[in-house]
Amino acid sequence: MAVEKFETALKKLEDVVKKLEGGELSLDDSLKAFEEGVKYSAFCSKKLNEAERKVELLIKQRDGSFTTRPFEEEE
Amino acid sequence: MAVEKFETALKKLEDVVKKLEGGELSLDDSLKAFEEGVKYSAFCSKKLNEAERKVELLIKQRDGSFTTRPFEEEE
Amino acid sequence: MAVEKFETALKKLEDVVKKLEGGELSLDDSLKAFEEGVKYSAFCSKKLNEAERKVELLIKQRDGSFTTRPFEEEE
Amino acid sequence: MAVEKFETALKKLEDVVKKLEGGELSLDDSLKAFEEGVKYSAFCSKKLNEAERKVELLIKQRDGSFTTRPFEEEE
Amino acid sequence: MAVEKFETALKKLEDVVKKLEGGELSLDDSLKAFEEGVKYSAFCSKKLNEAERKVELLIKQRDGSFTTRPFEEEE
Amino acid sequence: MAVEKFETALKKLEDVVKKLEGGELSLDDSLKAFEEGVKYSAFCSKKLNEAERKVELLIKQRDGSFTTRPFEEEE
Amino acid sequence: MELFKERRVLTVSALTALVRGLLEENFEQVWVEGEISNLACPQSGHCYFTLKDAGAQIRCVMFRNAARSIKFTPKDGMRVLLRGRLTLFEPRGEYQLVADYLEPQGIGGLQLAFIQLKERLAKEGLFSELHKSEIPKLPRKIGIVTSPTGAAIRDILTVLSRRFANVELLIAPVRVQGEGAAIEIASAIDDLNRVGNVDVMIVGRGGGSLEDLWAFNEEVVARAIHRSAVPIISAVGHEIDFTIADFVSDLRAATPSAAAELVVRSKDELTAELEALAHRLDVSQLRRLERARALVTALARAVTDPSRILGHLSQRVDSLDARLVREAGLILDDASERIVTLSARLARQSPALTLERSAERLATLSLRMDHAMIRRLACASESVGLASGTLNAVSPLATLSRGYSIVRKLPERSVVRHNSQVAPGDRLELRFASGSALCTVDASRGESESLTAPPRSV
Repeated sequence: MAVEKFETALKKLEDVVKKLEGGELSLDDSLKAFEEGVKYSAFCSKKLNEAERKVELLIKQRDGSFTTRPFEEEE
Repeated sequence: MAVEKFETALKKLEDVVKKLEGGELSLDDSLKAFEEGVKYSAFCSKKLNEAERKVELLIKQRDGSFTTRPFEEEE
Repeated sequence: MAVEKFETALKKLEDVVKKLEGGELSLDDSLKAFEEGVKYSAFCSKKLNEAERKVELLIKQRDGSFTTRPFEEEE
Repeated sequence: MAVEKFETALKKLEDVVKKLEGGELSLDDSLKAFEEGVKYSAFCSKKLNEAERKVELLIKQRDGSFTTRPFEEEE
Repeated sequence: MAVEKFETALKKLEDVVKKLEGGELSLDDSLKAFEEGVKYSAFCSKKLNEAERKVELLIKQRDGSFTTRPFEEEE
Repeated sequence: MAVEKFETALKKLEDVVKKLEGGELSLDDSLKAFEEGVKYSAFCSKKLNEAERKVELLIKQRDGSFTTRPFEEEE
Repeated sequence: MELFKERRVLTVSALTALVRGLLEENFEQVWVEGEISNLACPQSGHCYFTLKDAGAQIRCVMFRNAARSIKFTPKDGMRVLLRGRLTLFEPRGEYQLVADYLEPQGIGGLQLAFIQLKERLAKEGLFSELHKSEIPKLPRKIGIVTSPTGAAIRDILTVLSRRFANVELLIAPVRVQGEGAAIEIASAIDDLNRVGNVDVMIVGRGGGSLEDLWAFNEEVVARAIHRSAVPIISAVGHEIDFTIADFVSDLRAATPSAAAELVVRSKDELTAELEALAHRLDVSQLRRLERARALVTALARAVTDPSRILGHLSQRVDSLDARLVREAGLILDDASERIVTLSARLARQSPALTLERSAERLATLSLRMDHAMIRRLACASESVGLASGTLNAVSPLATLSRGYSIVRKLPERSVVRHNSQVAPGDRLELRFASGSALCTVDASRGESESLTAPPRSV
């Protein structure tokens, strides 16, 4: 799942929630669903955290020091 | 019975109990039924214990440290 | 009689007792009947004892160590 | 008379006694009758003794040790 | 007179006694009758003794040792 | 992007903003777009602030080549 | 006018304002030829005069700025060409011309040449909008084709420094009037294209007479402008001075100052725009993250912990297990009870009792048998004893013991009752009460005394 996309994981999380809410699962399946749900929600949270950190960082960098680090060097 | 599912075992346990309660079994058959019932009951208990442990672990993981253990490594 | 079932033996014991209680037997026959009755009664007692021991054992096993001896290995 | 039954023997003994008591027999006949009667009486006694011993044994067996000597081995 | 029956002998003895008591016999005849009577009397006594001995023996045998000499072997 | 023109960058920034506001991007894509947007905005900012004030005269040499020299307003 | 066909009452002011609007709208810029009269130039710097011809006259005003721009001094009776707009001086209800340009009459040759060139180039398409390129919003380097000493460069530098300090200017110095000026301007445009590395170019000069501006009406300049890959803003003279260069350039500015303004839009404006975009950028991304966060949080909350289900199941298993164990106990108890009951009944049927009764009966029978037999023997014995006793009692041996003997003749052993039955020599046997004797007859005698037996008593 390393290369999983956020949206895919979110979709899967949603599917898991639907399955769980459907209530028709066997013990094993609901355990698996729970496990998956936990994984997907953790993954999504992690991705969001990363995204938030990145956005924050980018905003800080942009607002802070345009001059110290020329933009072009990153290209 | 290694791959027995919990629900199947529970159903079988229930059947065994009903058969025993029906009172139509011979002593030998009711002994066999009891033995089976004990096995199913133990199996169900074991499965439930495992499931509980797993759920606990998952909840701990989820609540605790999404960040310390990256999700991807488990894949 | 080794493969005699408990119920069959119990039934035979009952028949023997009824025959004896009918009082129409000759000495030889009543002796034989009594002998049979004693055998059946002993057999039933033995079967019952075995059954009780087995039930006790199963309960002890179940209560004791679900975890040390996985259920599946017995299969 | 080996296969004589106890009841038959007892009956015959009774007949002998009645004949003897009737006093109509010649000496020889009554001697013969007596001889027969003695035999019947002895036979009955023997049968009774045997029966008593057997009953004692059975009761002892039943009350004592069902377990030490499995029932099936006697078959 | 070897096969003479006890009762016949006793009857003859009694007849002899009656003839002798009738007194009609010559000395010689009465002597003869007497001699006969003595014979009959002796025969009867002998028979009686034999019978008594036999009865004693049978009773002794019966009461004594039913077990040592099984009844059936005499058959 | 070193030679990117201010207008192009501003236009691209505007495009990025519109794409983001359209809300159809995946998280990753929106992050990428945001990153780009930040770069464009930083670039524009830099461009707005960067250029030094320089006034020069283009001098045509006698051999047809050109040089420049600072322009003094007093000239 | 159509507007007033219906009866519509207006105030004087309203009507006047309406008329003023019509005038100003329709006569925004007019060229008028006439003779100046009643000229008055008071201290304020504004000029007031009347323009007339043979048939009419118009009041004219030239405000201070415009008046300052004209290079000659107007005098009454001077024939002039005037450019201006019509307006209405409301307090007096008079219409008047506000002149912004004034030139003396009599330059007709240049004017004709200008018109002719303009028509030709227009026909060629040099003025087409298709050829005009966009002026960069933030030019990094601006080329300026003008006189390094003219008013134009000073005005441009003034505006640029006020609007936007940070820009590079490359001035291609040219003469802007006089002989050869047009050639210089044209080659400077080419030079800047070649070596200037500029983003935009301003080509122009300050205001002047038509003659002064003439270089910008020459074809060589028009062609150079048209050729230029770098966008060009023409900035020649003042607002009223239209040149060929103005028509062919990508953008026309009325003055060099205006050109500078156009080239560099307000930095504040750009900054504001940029900031607005950056803000929108941030906001849209942050909102997106917020939305995603809310969704994830809601979904994560919806991933229900199965512990409750597990609890239910556990309870169910426990309950079943309890029933299982109880049932096993009941089954065993039931079986046990049945066995105990049957065993007890069996025990009551033990043959021991029967045996005892049988033994008793047997003993009785044996005893009766013995008794019967013994009685039988005793009876026989009695009979034998009685008969034997009686026999003894009647035994003939008693007679013999009284002395009688019985004689028998041998060998036939016939009893001898008469002497005649014997002869000497016969052998006789004598029987006594006890024992006997053998004798031989010696003699036989007959008839001796016979014995008669006495009568028998009872």
